[in-house]
Amino acid sequence: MDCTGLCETLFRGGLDQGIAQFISLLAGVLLVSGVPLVTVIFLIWVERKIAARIQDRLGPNRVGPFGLLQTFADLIKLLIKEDITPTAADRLLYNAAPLVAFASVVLIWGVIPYTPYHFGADLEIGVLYMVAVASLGTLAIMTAGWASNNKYALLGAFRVVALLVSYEIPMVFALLVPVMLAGSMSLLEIVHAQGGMWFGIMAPISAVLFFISAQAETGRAPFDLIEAESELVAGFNIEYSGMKFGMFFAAEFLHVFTNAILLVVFFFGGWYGPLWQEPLIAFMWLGLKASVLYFISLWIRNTVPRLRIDQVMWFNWFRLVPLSIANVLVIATVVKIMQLLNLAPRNLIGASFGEVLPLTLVLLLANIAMGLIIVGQLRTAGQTARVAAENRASVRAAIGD
Amino acid sequence: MVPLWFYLIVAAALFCIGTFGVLARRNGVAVLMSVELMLNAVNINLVAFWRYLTPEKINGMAFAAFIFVVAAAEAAVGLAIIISVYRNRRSVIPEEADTLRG
Amino acid sequence: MEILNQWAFIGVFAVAAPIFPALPILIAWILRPSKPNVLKSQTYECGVETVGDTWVQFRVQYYIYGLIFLIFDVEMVLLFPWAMAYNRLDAFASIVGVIFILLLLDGLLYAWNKGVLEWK
Amino acid sequence: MEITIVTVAFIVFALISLGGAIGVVTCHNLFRGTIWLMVSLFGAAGFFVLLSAPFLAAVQVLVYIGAIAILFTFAVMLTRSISNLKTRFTRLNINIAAAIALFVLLVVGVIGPVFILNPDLQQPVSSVTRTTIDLGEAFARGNSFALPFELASLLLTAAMIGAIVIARESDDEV
Repeated sequence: MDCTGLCETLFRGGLDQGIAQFISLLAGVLLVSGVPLVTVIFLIWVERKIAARIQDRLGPNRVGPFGLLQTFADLIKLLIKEDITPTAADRLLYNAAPLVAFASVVLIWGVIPYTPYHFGADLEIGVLYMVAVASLGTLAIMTAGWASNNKYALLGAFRVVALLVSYEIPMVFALLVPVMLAGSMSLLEIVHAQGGMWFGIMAPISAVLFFISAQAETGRAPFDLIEAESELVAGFNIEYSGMKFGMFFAAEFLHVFTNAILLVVFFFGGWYGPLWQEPLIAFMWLGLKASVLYFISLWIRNTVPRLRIDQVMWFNWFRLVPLSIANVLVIATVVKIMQLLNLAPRNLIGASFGEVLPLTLVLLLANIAMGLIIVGQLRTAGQTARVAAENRASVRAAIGD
Repeated sequence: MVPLWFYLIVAAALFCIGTFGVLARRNGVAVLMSVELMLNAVNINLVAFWRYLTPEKINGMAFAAFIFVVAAAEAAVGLAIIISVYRNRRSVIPEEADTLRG
Repeated sequence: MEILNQWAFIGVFAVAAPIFPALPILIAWILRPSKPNVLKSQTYECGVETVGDTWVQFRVQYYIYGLIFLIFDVEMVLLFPWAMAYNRLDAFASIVGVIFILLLLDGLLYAWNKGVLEWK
Repeated sequence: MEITIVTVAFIVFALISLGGAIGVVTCHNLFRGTIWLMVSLFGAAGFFVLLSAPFLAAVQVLVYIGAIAILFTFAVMLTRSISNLKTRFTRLNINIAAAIALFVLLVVGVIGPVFILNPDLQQPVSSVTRTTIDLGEAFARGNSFALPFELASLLLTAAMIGAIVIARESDDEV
C-alpha cells in the first residue's frame, strides 16, 4: 500500500508504517463521514422550515436564532426518551436494523467525489457499489418489520419492500446511461466525463427517471406509503421508539440529500461550474446544485397528495420500467450511430464543449421526442380516466343518488 | 497474497456445510438456502483459480458471472415450486411432495 | 496495490459506519429512563389486544414482485460491464445489447399480459 | 508466513462466511436463516475483493443481499414454515458424518496433494490485467462470450416466466 500525505508525515515522525497507514485511513473515514453527519442535523431544520413556509406556517422559531437549535433540542429529547422493546420482538435483529439502515446511507458517501482531489475511495465499480450498499437499506426495513413481531409492522415492511424493489429497476436502468456515456463506473471519471457537457442535458429523461425513483426510494410524497399513518398505523417502524426510531428518521433525511448529491454527480456535472478549479469552490458548486435539487424534492413532497399503492405500482411497472428500458435502447443506438459517423468522440473524458456538441444536440432531440410521446400518452390516459369519472358521476346524478 | 489453498479449504468447508444442509434439513426453503451456499463455494473456487492460475484470461470472471445467473434462476424457480407445493399440500417438506411416485 | 488501497478505505468505512448510529443509541441507553412493565412492552396495535399470530398468511403477489425484480436485477448487473465497454466497441455490441434487452422485455410483456403486475 | 493486512482480512472473511453458513444450516427460525445466509454471502463478497474481482463482489451483494434475500424472506412468510416444523433435521448423525467425511476426503485427497504440497500453485502467476471493462468487451464480442451472454438473458426470461406460471394462483381460483 502506498503511503503519502498524512501517512507520510506520521511515518516520518517515527510511527510504524502500518499504524501510520491505519491512522491516515481512519482520519479519511472520519473526514468523509463527517460531511453527511453534520449535514443531516441541519437538513432536518431546513426541511421543517421549508415545509412550514409552503404550508403558510412559521416552523421552528423558538430555540436559537430562526429555530436553528431546534434539532439539537429534539436530539436531547430523543436521548432521554424511554426506549421500549416489545417482549415479542427478536431482540438481536430488532436492535441491528436501525444501525444497518443508517449505515447503508452513510456508506454511499464513501465513493462520492467532493472535488477532483477529495473523495473517500475511487472504486472501479463505484456505481454498482452505490446501488449495492443502498439495497442493504431494503433488507434493514424487512428485518425491522419482521423483528418487531407486529402485524402492522410486518405488513408495512412487505409493502415498502415491494415498492422499493420495484422502483430500483428504473433507477438502475437510468444509471446505465451515464455509465455508457462515460465508459466507466467510477464516480470520479463520470464527473470528469461531464467536463464538456452535463449528462443531464444529453439525457434529461434518465435524470428525471432517477429523480422520480429516488423520490420513491426515500419514501417521499407522492410515494410516502412507507409512513402512511392513516393506512398502516406507522409502517415498519411502528414498534420503534426513542433513539432507534430517530435513526430510521435520520437515515431517511440523509438519504434524500444523498440522492440529490448523486443526481448532481451522475447528471449535473458534479463539481463543475464556473471557476471550478479551486477545490473549495468546486465543493461549493456540488453543494449548491444538490441543495437546489433537494429543494425541488421538498417542494414536490409538500405539494402533491399521496398515491394509493396500486397506482404507485401501476405507474412503475407500466410506465417507468418500459420507459427506462426504451431510454437505454434509444441512447445506445444514437450514440453508436454518431460514433460510427465520427460525429461523437469515443471518450468523453477530456472532450471539449465543441467536440460533444453534435452528440448533445442529437441526444437532446431524441430525448425531446421520447418526452413528447410520454406526455401525449399520459395526457390520453388522464383524459380517459377523467371521462370515465364524469360518466360515473352523471350516471349517479341520473339515479338521483 | 495468501496461498491458493487457503481459499480452497474455505470453499471446501462451505461446500460441505451446504451439502449437510441439503441432506439434513427438512424444510424446503432451508434446502434451497444450502444449495445457494454450495453454489457460492463453487464460485469462490472458480474465482480463486482464475486469480492464481490464469489471471490473463477473462474466462474465470465470465464464468463466475454466469453462475450468478444460474443461482438467481434456481432460487426463483425453486422457491416458486416450494410455494406452489405448499399451497396445494400445506407442507414444505420435500419428501412429502411424492404424488408422482408410483 | 493501489486498488486494494481504495478497498482498505471502504473496509475501514464499513466497520466505522454502524458505529455512528450506535453511538447515540448507546448514549441514550445510559441517559434514558427504563421502567418497562407488562402493558408497555406489549405489541402495539393502537390499544387493541393482539389476536393470534403475527404470521398472517401473505399473498403470493409479493413473491412475484420480488421474483421479477430479481430477474431484472441480474440482467441489469450483466449490462453494466457492457455499458462500460460500449464506447470501445463496434456496431455489433449494440446489436448484442439490444437483443439482450429485448429478450428481457419478453418476460415483462408476459407478466403484463397475465396481469400479475397489477396490485389487487 | 508474515501477517499482512490481506491475511487478516482473509481470516475475518473466512470466519464471517463459515459462521454464517453454520448459522444457515442450524438455525431454527428461517427468517434468521436468511439473515445468516446474507452474512455468509457477504463474507464471500469480501473474498472476491481480495481476489481482485470487485465487480463480482458488487454483484454478489447486489444480487444476493439485494434481491435473493428479499425473495427468500417473502417465501418464508408465504410458507409459514416456522409454525409447522418442529424437527429441523432428518438422519442428523449420518448426515454430519457424511459432510465431515466429504470435507476430509476433499482436503486429504485433492487439496492436500495437489495444492498444499505443490509450491508452484501457491502464489499467483502474475498480477491481474483483466478488469470489469474487459468483461464487458468479452460479453459483446462474437468470438468471445456474446452467445453465452444472450443465453443468460434467455435463461433468466425463461426462469421468470416459469416461476410466474408456477407461483401464480390459477385463474379460476381468483
